Amino acid sequence: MSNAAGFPLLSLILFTPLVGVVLLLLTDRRQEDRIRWIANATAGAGFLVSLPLWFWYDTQDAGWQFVERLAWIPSIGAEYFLGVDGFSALLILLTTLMGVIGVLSSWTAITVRVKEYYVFLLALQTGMLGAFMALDFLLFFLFWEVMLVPMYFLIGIWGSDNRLYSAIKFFLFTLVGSVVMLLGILAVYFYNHSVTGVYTFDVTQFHQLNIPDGLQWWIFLAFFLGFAVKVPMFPFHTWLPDAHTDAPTAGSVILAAVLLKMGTYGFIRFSLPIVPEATAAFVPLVVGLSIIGIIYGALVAMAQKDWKRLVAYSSVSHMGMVMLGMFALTPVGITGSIVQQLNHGISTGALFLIVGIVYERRHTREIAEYGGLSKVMPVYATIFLVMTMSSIGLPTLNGFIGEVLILQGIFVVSKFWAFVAASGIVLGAAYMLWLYQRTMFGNVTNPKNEGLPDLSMREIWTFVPLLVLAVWIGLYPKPFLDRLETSVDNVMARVSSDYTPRLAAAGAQAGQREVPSGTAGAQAPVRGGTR
Amino acid sequence: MDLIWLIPVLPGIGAALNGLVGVRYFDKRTAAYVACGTMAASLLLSLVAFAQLLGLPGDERFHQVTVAEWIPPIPLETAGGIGSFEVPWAFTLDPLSGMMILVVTGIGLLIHVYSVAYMDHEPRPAYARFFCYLNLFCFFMLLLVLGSTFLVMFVGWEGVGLCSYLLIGFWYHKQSASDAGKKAFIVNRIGDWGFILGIFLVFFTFGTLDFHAVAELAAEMPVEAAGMGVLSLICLLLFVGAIGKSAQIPLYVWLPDAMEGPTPVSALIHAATMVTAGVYMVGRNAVLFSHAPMVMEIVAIIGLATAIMAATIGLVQTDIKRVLAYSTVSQLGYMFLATGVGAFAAGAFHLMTHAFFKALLFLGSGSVIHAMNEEQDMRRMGGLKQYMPVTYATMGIGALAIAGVPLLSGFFSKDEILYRTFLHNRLFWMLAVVAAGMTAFYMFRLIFMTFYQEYRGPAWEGGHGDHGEHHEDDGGDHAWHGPHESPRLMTVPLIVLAVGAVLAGYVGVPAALGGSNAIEHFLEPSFVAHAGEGAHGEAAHLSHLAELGLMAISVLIAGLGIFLAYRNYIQRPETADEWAERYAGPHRVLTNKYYVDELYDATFVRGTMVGARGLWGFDGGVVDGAVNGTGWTTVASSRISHVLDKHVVDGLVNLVGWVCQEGSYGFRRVQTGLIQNYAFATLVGVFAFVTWFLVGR
Amino acid sequence: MAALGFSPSDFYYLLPELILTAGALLLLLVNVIVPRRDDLLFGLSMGTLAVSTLVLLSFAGVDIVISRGLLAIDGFALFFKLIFLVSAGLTIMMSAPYLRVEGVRAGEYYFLILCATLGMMFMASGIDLITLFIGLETMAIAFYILAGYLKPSHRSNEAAVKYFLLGAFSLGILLYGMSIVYGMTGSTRLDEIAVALAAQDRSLVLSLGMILLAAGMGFKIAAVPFHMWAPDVYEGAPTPVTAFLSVGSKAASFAMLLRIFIEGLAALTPDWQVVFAFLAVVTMTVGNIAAITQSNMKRMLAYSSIAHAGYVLIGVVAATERGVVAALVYLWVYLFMQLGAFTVITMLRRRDVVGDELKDMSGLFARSPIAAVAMLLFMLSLGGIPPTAGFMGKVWIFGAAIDQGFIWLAVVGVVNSAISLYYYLRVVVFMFFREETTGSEITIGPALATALAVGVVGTILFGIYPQWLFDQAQNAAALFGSTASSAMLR
Amino acid sequence: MLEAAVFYTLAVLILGLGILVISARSAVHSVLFLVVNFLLVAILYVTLSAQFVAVIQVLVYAGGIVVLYLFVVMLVSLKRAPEQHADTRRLGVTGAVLAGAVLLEVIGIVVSGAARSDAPAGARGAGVPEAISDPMLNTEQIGWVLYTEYLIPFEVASMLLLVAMIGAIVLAKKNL
Amino acid sequence: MLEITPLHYTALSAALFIIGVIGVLVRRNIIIIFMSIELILNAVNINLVALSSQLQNLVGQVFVVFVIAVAAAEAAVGLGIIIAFYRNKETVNIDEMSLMRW
Repeated sequence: MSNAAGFPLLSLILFTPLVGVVLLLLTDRRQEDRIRWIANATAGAGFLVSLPLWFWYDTQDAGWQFVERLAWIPSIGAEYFLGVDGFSALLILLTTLMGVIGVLSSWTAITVRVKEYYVFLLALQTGMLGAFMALDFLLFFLFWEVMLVPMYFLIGIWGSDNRLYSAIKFFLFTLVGSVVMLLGILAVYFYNHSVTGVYTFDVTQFHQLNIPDGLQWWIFLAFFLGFAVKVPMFPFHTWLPDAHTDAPTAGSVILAAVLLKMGTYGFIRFSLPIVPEATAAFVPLVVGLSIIGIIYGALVAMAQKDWKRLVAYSSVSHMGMVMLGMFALTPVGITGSIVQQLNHGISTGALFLIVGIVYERRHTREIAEYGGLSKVMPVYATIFLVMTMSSIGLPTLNGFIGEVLILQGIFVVSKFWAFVAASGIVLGAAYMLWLYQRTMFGNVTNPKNEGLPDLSMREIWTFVPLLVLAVWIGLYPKPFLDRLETSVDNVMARVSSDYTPRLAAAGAQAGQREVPSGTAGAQAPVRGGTR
Repeated sequence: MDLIWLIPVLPGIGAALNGLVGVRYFDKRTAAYVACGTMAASLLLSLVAFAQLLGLPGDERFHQVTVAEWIPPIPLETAGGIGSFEVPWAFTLDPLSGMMILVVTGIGLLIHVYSVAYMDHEPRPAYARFFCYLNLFCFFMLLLVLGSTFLVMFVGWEGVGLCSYLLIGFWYHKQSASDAGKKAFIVNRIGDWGFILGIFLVFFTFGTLDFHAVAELAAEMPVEAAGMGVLSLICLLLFVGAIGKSAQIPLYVWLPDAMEGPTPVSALIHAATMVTAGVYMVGRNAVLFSHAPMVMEIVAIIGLATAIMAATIGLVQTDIKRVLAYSTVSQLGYMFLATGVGAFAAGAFHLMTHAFFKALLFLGSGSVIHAMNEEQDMRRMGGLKQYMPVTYATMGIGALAIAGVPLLSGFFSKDEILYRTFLHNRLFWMLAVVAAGMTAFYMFRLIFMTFYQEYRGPAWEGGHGDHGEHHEDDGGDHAWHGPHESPRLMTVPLIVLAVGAVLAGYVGVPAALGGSNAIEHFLEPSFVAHAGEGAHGEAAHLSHLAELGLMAISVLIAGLGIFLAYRNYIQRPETADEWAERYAGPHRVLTNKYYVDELYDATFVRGTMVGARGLWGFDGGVVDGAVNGTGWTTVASSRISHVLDKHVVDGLVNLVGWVCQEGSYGFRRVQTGLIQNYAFATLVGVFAFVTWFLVGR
Repeated sequence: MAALGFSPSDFYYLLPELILTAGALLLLLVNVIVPRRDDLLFGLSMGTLAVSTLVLLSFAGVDIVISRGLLAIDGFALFFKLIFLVSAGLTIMMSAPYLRVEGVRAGEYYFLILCATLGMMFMASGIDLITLFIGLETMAIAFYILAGYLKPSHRSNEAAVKYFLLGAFSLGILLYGMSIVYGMTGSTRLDEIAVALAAQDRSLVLSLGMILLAAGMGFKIAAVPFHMWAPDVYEGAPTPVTAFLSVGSKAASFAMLLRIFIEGLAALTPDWQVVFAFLAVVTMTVGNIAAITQSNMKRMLAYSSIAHAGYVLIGVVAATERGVVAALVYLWVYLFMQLGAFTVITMLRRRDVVGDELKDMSGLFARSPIAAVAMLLFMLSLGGIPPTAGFMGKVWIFGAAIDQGFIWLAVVGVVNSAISLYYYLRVVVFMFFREETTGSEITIGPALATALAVGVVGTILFGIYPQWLFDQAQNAAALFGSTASSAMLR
Repeated sequence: MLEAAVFYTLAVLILGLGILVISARSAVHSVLFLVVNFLLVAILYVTLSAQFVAVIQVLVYAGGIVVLYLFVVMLVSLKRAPEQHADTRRLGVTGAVLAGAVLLEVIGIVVSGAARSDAPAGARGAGVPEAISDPMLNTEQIGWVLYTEYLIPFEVASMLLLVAMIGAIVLAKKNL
Repeated sequence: MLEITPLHYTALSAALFIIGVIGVLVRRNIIIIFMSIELILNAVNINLVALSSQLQNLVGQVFVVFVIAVAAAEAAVGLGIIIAFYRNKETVNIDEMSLMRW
């Protein structure tokens, strides 16, 4: 554990948005432009200060980095304990980037209660960042719950038609999951005390526990409920379409890009390493639900008439894919799962921005209201196309890397699962292309669409980072994958006792890595190999 | 040769330029120059690389270049222990890919040039967009061809699918065009599903994705003659991918529809290059396939069946491009037949010759369509010979080539296939010969209906014919002055291709005709694991005389086909209709393409949509409803809860929700405001506890 | 002097109570001598509370038994007395403007508040059934009067009648239970009771006594099914009184309950654990579910307060030091959030608006952003959302339950806290999402502002940095728990 | 024997009067029955050698509280019969039945408890003076206990009474 | 039967207690309900005195003194409340006291 920065970098990242909140609170609510500038500047600053996480991150250090540790509530052993590994560093970067994009995309979309809007948006940012940084379980939970409130307001105040319903549904759904998760946290906490005699919420300590099987099951289920609702996994997903549909654009973007990652982050950070045996035991359940989610989400998406709802259901499908890779419990699968989380953030985030742009112009999300937009908004159509392709996993774009790794990861575990899951890709192409066709192609049949202006420069800039990332990850994902190496290895070392982390392996047999492991396959002729 | 990675990248740069800048700022000339320039540079590089390859000794013609890491190594369990999942951006130049890059860049360049004129009437942004897509396609196609691992090939594989989608739907305002694009993409995806699973299985089995390494490893495994082993499974899955991409039964349905795209696109993508990717891929994995004889058999059968089925459909089509499309499907079937019987080189040879004459035919048809003001129905053409002699001549050459008329390229490659098929299975051979006859028939039917007979097309200003028709097509925004020969930029590529269609066959003159079958020997190293190792299945041989006999038979059959076409469409044009009446049933089946589209629509498409709608209803009604019911949310929206009441029966959660809501009102109802009832409640509590302790303890 | 039953040091340790008494009496005098000087009375009562608090704080760390074993001056008592004094102070702060609007006299009102506080303090200190009972009645009688203080108001009258009748009825039950315990042990002192009980077998008679005691205390803490007075009384009583009732009275009753059951009836722990576990479950569930359809703020908060009693009961059920700490922590944070919420409701009471209906909260954010944001905080805290104090309270409560293996109880608890969010958020919906407004402008006077500030600071401070609170609660429970656990070990 | 006779007589009278109190039509009658009841209870105390409590019972209850009741009954000059309006949701009869059930349970418990160990095994509180049957001594003893041991509660009780006094004034006075 | 044990007193007390409870539950005149509560308190007192006598322990009687004091206080306050209520509503019928409910 170390802090390469030498100063509390994570705290700086964490509290930059709060500084913006304070500044906004001090600003007169009528000076809307000034408010917008402040919010944008804060979000931009937030992104800039998070950049060192990319450049200063040491891929050769398997421990936690940029660690900060202060006493918080000594009497129950809770600490202000922040630190990142490659996984959380990437998610933090994604969060700060999405923060910028979300704030920027709201410039003209939000015209009422501007001040409060940005206050909530920035507060949400802090909550999300904190959850990704916290290495103290209680602190994590605190941030986890803190996120709910701003999001609730974002949906509830600035949302569309059915916003109150969606907002409360979002809130309660997540809450039910997370309070049960809290019980799981407490159970780990007390178990740790009974073993070590120390009261602590230190996650790194929990990562070393060997909890007895029966208790593991319960803890896993408690965690599962909390995280699965957030992901959302198949039977717990119904809040998502509503929340997405009714949230304002930036809300949807952040919800899809970052908030959903909380669930998967939780699984990888907590469920897998803390209760590895239970995780292994529940693989069939989780994988089953994931596969159902993939197919089900895709099929339901296909039936949608509402553009945003369609994208929302595609989220269900994609997140099923993420879960599938994770519960392959193979390094490739988990790596793919993490990459796919980033990808989902990028592509689905962009898709929501895309919907938001026409929604802002036309105030309807009915797919049938559109058609032939390629003609009036060519730039828009192009970006949409790229993001559609990214979403359906076209090679050279980001989605492909994730899907391939996930499917390869699950394939070595079970051919059947991979067969079924891969068919989700076909369906994914079907609903996305159909959507694209219905909205972009054909002639402009609706006279209201004739005068739609193409993207403004500001709007283009909200997409540029996402496009760059999509291509970057698609063509050269190595920097990302390198950063994930130790994270994945640490998790793998927990879930599989005979796993040798790459860093250690490289150290042991320096330079002998070129030996193609394939030769092993040749020596032992393979028979089907289904496990 | 180390610069081969530039071969795909150059068109990629062209695409990027045209796409990012061109659509907004380039005028037509610049866009065209950028596109053609990059293609030309790419062709040049290919030629140099190919020359260098030729300069190497026969068994060293293998060169691999790794540009960068793509997916860095990640440990992963494989059948043989912990492997390392690792994919570099690596490119391989060997005889097979060398031949392919020449075909792709060569024909690609010609088609680019042709398009400069053909697409001239498009508005400026669309023009740049078109060239962007076309360049992008070449980029992906070259990636596919050069990629030295399965995944890199898959990148190109999917990429060409995307470009195909974009180009088919280029005129996106046409519903049919965008439908066709979507159909192509999705059907291809089904194939890709198999392909990617095959790739996973390859990795799982061999621990690597490198073609060369896989081939070497596979070569050491026993041939799975007896049953379906893992190699067979791999091959089967890979072949599913090939079926999708190369439009074989049952996934061929997208290709005829793909003719909605601009004609140069049909020529480049749906005739010369992309659709042959499946054949190429099977050839790439020749070692794998040759270890899975059962799958080979399947490949052969599917290829043959496709060849016949498509040929039969081609007999009655009236859309000029659709005839060519079915012809393409049929020819692709031939190629698979070749690979299926183990004649990988023959398949690749036919692939190359086919690229020439089919591109030629498509471009020629494009020229005709251009001349006819976007008319594609052959029944509205006729007698065009006099208006456009160059097109007529070049297309004629193409038709002769495809029909297998001796001394043209098609003859050599097709006969090689037929010969090898004969060696493998005589029944296959007979059927293949019949298909060849049908090919000859419908190709000449096309030529005759288009260029001979009377002019049946629409009238033009000041011209003859008075049955003017209203045209929906807005392509003719300028006045049409009747059929005319196409501009130089279009005819030159036609001529070049015609020359190619004549000469391309001479690289593979069979021994029976005194040749050395150079192409086969050149390609052979690509189909075996270790250079220098003899090819498989060379045991059976026929004498040169027998081989010549077979050639004669196939030439005769082709001649018969041409003759029938001549009789039906030149001598007695009415025969065609008579036949159609006499065999009304089969004719209807054929014109409706065996109703396969309808079948798919009714089963898969509709089934999926019904399923999807059903699930949505389920989602909204039950899963969602179940949750809504949980009281808290219900109250928020009483209307929804009202609807919900109907769903109460559905599930326990729902019931809980209802109980919860009613519970709230229930508890309130207990709160009567009457003090004595409150005291009563207290008493109830006491009574309950006392009884509990009395009874239970 | 010991023979007399008291010593001067006894009076020293009773100084906070004495000051309170003296202040109350002085208040009566001043009320008569200088009439209509509400500000003076306000200052006097606040001063009394402040001095009493200061003196009380000087007893930190003291752990002795005085008055021949009737009163314990220990950390536990100190902790609760602080709760009472702070809540009394906040109540008086919100009362001042409220009384002005209602147009009723303040003198006797403040006197009664101080006397109720006095009673509570004896409930926290008493370790003898008679003392506890007298303290309880002092508090209760003061509250009976306070509930009916708005004499022209039908609702206030009715609240008083209901509270009084049911209170007296439950007092009978409680006393009957006490008499049985006395009969079985021959003593009213909790330590002696514990010793006597430890020496004898469990019998049904004892169980009966225990049940009656539980029922009597259940009434005071408003546990289902002894809760039914609460919604009506909370709704009818003057808002500040309701606030005080829901915080002070509840905390005092819990103090007494903890004393009696954990200290006195330690030998019966398994028996009353099941009783309280059952009570906790039904209390939480009924409280929360009934609250979701309420349209009156005070009534809703009454049900919510019932539910909160259920949460605290989980801590009681755990019956360990951790459980007691949890209960203490919870009651302490509950003080801030509940009083804060009532401060906002008090704020809404204006000449032309009663202000306690849910719809009166409409558009509060537009009218008074500070009040609305504060209310948001209180609602979230009541619902247990971090980073508010309510979350920390819940962590302790559920932690205590899990620690003792009452996982099912914890599950019921968390599910309930999720349900509760539904109606808390309903308030938020009205405040933030609705536009229409009712009544005249809202003005926040200094007293209300202070009360609000204390509530907000408490809610946030103990949510973000609760270390101080946890230390105090642990001290309190440790001193207390030492006697309890020794008795529990038997 | 005599003790038993006295007890049973008193018990029957006390219970009977109790029933009359709760069943009398008129409030005034109820109050009168209550007085008699209180007096009988005082006699019961005497038989239990609790003379001081008996005296208090007479003074405070019969002398003070009941008079107060009577006073209020008179004050509340009823314009209509008080029990005319009856709410149908009231569970009066059910309540009575339930109360009877509780009574049976309680008596059952007490009897069974007595059967097992014929008297509650009470331990006398340490330092608590024994009750002495001499009436004068009883008073003195109680006084001693009240003013030494229970001094603080006694003081608190005085505050309680003050509160009640103030409260009664606040509530009953017309315009305060 | 003939030997009078504390059990007898306890039974008497219980019976009186329940009579009071029934009174509380069935009567509609608030004043009579109050009187029923007095019966309950008396029942408690009987119990305490009997136990005190049986235990030879004066605390029970001291307890009774306090209970009587509290009863007096309650009576004063309770009747005050009734008067205040009566002023407003002109009734002492408990069933007309359900303004606040649900």
